[in-house]
Amino acid sequence: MEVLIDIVLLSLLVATAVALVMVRGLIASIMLTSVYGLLSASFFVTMGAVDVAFTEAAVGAGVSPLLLLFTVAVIGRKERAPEGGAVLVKSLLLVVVTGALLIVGTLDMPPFGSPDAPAQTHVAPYYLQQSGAEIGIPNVVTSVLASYRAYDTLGEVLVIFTAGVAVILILASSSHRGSARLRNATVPDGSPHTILQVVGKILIPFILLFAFYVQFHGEYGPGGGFQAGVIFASGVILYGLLFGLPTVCRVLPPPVMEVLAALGVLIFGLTGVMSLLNGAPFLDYSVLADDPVTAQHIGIMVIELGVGITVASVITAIYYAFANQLEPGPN
Amino acid sequence: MSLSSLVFASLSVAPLAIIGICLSGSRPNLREAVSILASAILITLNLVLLGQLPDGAVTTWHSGEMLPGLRLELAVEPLGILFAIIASTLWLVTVVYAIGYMRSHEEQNQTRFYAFFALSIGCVMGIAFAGNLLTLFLFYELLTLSTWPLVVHAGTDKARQGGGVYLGLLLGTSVLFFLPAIFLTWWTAGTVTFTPGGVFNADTNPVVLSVLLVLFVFGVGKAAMMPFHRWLPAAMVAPTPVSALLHAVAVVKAGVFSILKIGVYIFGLEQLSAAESREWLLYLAGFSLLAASIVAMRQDNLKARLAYSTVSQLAYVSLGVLLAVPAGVTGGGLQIAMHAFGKITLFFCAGAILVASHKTRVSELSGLGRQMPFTMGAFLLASLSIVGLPPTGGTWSKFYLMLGTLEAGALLLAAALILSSLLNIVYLTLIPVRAFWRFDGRDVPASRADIQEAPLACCLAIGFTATCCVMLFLFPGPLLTLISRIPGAGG
Amino acid sequence: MDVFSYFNYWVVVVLMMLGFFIVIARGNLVKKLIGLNIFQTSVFILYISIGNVSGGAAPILEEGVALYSNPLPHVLILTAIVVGIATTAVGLALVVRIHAAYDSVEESEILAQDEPC
Amino acid sequence: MLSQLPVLPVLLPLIGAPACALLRRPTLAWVFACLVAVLAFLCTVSLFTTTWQEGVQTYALGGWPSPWGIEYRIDLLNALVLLVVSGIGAAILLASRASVWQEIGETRRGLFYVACLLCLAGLLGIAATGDAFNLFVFLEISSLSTYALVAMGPDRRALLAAYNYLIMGTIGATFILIGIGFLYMLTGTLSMADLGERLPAMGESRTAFAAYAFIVVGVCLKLALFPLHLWLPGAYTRAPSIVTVFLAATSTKVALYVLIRFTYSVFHLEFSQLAQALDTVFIALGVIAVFAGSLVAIFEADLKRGLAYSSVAQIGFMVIGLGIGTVEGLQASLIHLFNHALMKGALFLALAAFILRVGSSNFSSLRGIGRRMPLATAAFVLAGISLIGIPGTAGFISKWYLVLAAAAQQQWILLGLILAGSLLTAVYIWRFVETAYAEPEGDSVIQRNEAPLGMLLVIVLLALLNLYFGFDSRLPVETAGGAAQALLGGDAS
Repeated sequence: MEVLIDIVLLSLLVATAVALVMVRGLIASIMLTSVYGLLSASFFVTMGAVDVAFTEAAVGAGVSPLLLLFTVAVIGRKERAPEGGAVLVKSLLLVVVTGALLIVGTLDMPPFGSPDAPAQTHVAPYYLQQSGAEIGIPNVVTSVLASYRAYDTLGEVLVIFTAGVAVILILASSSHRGSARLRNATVPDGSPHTILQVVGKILIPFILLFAFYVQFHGEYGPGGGFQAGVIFASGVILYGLLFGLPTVCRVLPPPVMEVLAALGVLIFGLTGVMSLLNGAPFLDYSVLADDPVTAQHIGIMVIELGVGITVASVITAIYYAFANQLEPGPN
Repeated sequence: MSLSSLVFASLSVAPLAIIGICLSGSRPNLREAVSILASAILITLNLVLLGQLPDGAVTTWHSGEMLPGLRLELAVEPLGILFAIIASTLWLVTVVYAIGYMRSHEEQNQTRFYAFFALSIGCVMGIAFAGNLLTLFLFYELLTLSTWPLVVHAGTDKARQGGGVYLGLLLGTSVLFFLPAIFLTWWTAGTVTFTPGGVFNADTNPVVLSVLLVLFVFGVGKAAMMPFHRWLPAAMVAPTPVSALLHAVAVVKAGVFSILKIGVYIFGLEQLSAAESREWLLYLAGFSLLAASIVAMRQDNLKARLAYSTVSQLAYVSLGVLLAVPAGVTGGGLQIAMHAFGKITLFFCAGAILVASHKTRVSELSGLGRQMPFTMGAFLLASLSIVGLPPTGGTWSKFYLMLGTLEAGALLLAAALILSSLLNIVYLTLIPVRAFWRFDGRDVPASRADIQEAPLACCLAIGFTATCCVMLFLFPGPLLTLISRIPGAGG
Repeated sequence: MDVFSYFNYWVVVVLMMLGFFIVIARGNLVKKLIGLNIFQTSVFILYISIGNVSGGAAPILEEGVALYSNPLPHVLILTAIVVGIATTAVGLALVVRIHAAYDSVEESEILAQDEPC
Repeated sequence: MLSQLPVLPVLLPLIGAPACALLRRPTLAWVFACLVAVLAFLCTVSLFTTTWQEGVQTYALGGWPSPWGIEYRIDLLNALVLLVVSGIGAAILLASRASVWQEIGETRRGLFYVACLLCLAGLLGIAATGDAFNLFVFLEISSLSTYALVAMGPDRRALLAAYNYLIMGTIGATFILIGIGFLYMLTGTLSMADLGERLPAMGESRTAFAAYAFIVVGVCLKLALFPLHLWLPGAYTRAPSIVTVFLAATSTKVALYVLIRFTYSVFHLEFSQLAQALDTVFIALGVIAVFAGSLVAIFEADLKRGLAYSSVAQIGFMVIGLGIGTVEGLQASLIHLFNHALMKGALFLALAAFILRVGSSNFSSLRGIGRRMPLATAAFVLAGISLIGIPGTAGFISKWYLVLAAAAQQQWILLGLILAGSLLTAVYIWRFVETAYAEPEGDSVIQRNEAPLGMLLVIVLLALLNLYFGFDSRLPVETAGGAAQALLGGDAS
């Protein structure tokens, strides 16, 4: 049964990818991307990777198509016919060679799904067996993410922070006129989407509430700071789409988002520095409380909070930056 | 003063002079006085060094190791002192000459000119006192770089083009041949320090020695061995005092000096004669000196003719070293000195003619002897020295070189030397002869009344060097004594 | 199961190469980013496949469950997804600015406007 | 605090970047960024001396030992690269003010410095970490910030250059990710030290080969090794001047480090049968890079672009050293890594000063720059001479060891090619000298207008360091020797 689902999902994935290669026009491409994200999220579920599936659904089928749509709204949806001739031949050749190398590489691999593969026997068992005692939370993914490999996660938060800085740097017009306009703008009267606005007003509180649930339930089930941040941000974005950019900017002004983004990283980083100041290695939570397991709990809670804050505010800030392009300023 | 502080003092004269020159840039008289004072001090220092000259090569200073077995080294030995004294003396003379030349020619950027001039001399001192190949190489390259602004002094496109060839060939040969040669020497012998009798073991592979010799001879591009001689004529775009510096004092002498030093202190005469490539390099040198003479005959531009004459005369030195016999080395050493005084006189004359009459072509010089008898007289003396006829110093160098070829049993080369001297007479000595005694019977041009002798400073310089040519014939004793102390040259 | 043991990886390779192909063969700057997205997502699928254990449960500790899938690739891919979206965001921001500067997002049209940069 | 030393150089800019984002005033951001970078440099110096005296320093992040947690494992190689990156990074930030104030709009300056710190943190993180996946994460931090920094260039072509770099860079990073995935599949571990132990035990495996191939291609994209260099000239030319200095002096160095680390510490290629073939490939690509890069540089009309191609060529030299495959070769490669950072740092920084004063890096507008900015020009020439490899400069030491390594393997043709490549360097450096000291066009009188003091000091300092390390080369030579010995000799000393 599992094999069957597997085959079906993989076939669908291939079909989507092939369609992406064939299709012309950006809107269609974006929709297919979104489908691809959803399908891969489903595939991750069948593979037992629920946390990843959650994230992929939020990002691959949510944020990423959204950003693409914003871009297309600015630049238009047309796509020229693909290049033929030499470019095509060269690309095909490169792809075939790379693919062949990959196939050759797979030949000496341990079989798919084998429990005896080195990946399953070397480091991972330690996490599965010890994390219960050492960290004391059921979700092993969260244990690894937030404690064993917390430094990677700090890097991840920094990547997101960097993306925020980069997008603002790239999109900010040379003066701050854009965001000043945002702050001073008034709510537009009489929006045409009354039904959507009403439904939205009902939905948004639940979305935000769900975000908090995901944030703090991450230790027990799938979820965590990153997913929570994405969900929170999508609530904000929904609000912005329905009621206009100026409204949402008055609630959550862009400069505040920038400060929050930095603060989230700092919360994470300074937690690590706390350990450092107490003579323990960076990000060693054991100094946070007397009982090591409690200390792990506190540490994970705090850094997940940092992750959530940064992710939510960076995604919101990126949304602002893109949406700002949609309504060209006086210059 | 101790030996090492003397060497340091000698090396630091030029940099100090540059500072002085730059500071006094706005006051020409003071600036030139600084130059003259500096050169006078340098001569004195070098003469004191000569007085204290120890036997063999004595290392006076060395740095920490830059690379295993490689460091900067300074040393005092007879050949270096000889070179240093010649260079510093001619610096003084050239500065005096340049005062007259540059002022009456109204050249631009004179401060830059004098500063780089001093810098070049500083590099020459470095070459003269280099204690190993690496130090030699460093100053050698610095010399190339510091003379480049002098070559392109005029700033015209033609000057830049000439400067490009100049730099390209000199840097190219040194990076492609000289540097690998140093590397190979270090690789084979484990040291690059100048050692009397050479650095190689008796059982060194002769093939390696052959390769090394070829690399060195071509790598020292400043020695202008054909086919890497083109930079010399190209550098003729420079003002005349610079040409004098390039062709008599600094650059070309640095080249043949390096060859001589490498032959004596890196190979040693024994190993040198073991290298098989020596044979055909000898003939290349022979060819070089003949071919350059023939090319020189065809040049109408006076400076170009002198340039090719230099190519030819430099080959004499290379030939002397490559003979690998004591008389050859003695002849080579003498040739460095004699040619320096002879050729600088010729260039001074060429400059004087340019300043006084604005003539640059040989064919225009007929009859000029009546307007500029002093200059032309000096020209005659100097050309005799180049040819190697009494009563000039050139006689001695040619004599020893001839002796060397006979000692080595290379009769063909002896014939080449004689032939070349004959050619010299045709293309050099005939110039002043025609200037004094015209053969074509036409009348002297009408503008002759405008032409007078060159400025006093120029004439002073010309007079001094021409006199030296004669004095060196009459009193070669001290020079010979000094040269005989070079290992391998001793009788 | 034997045939299937590599089939999964091969399909992933095909997916990756389809994405890679879009990146290098297409001239539309947005399409390239979409291709990059597909390429990266396919690599995620590879990682998750590595972590798969036949019959393993999601790695959330429960009483009575002995076989879990490998949590480590999941952690890595969580990070990699973030990296992917970050890259996409920066890339799209650049595309928006390029469009403002050149009034086109087609590589060939843009290159025709400038001497090569 | 001494036990925390390995993590501090990375941590300072890492935490410093978000803190810097909180500072609203650009001047303050600049001062803060400089402070952080200098502190990081001081920590690196201390870390370097500790490593030098006491050997490998390990540091378990989060208190979890490798392979379960992420570990920093600083040996001489790491320490050397960290020293170069943080030193040059600090110097450049200190010198950056005038140039940044001219080229970057007022509202962007603050975030510009945040991005600089992020880039620095990313590069240092790559150079310090002992975990393959952690390396990927930090690679992305540095890459993303670099894309943004390149896009800040004054010309619209900067945007395109940044986009191209983003596409190529991301393909490279994804290739590395694939490689790491394969490695994990084979061994079940991500720690590089652990990988190094478990991989050889696997024997020759096609998966390992594919993993290596993908990592090498990915890293070479970042390294801009010919023929994967296409993004580099555009990015270097169009980026703001300061960013170019930063990239040229640090980014490719780190990429080279990654290549060396994976080749020798993870895959232990020296024991593999493939080694011979790969060495040949590296040497061939390196030689082509040297000649192709130099030839293009010779004919470029724009000095900045010329120097960018020169970087392609110099990377070629480093890869040749790697390809020779002996301790000497590797040592030469590392020495050149060190020296080249100094040379290109000085060259591009001096160029930034020219652009600041003249407004263009075109040869035609640089005529007479030697009289306008005598000190900066002199420093440029000095660094250029070092780039050629004239004795007495740091460049000579690099070339010397490279030639030595080639000679020890009896590769005489290669030796000749290396020398010929150096000669090509001389040609394009000389072109600049000629232009710089030529008379300016027309009769325009040249005003003396030297670079701002802070910038000038750093330029002159870097140029003088080129001279210093030409005479006292113990630091790079002995460190590189020790690192190469440890990598190839097998025993971690």
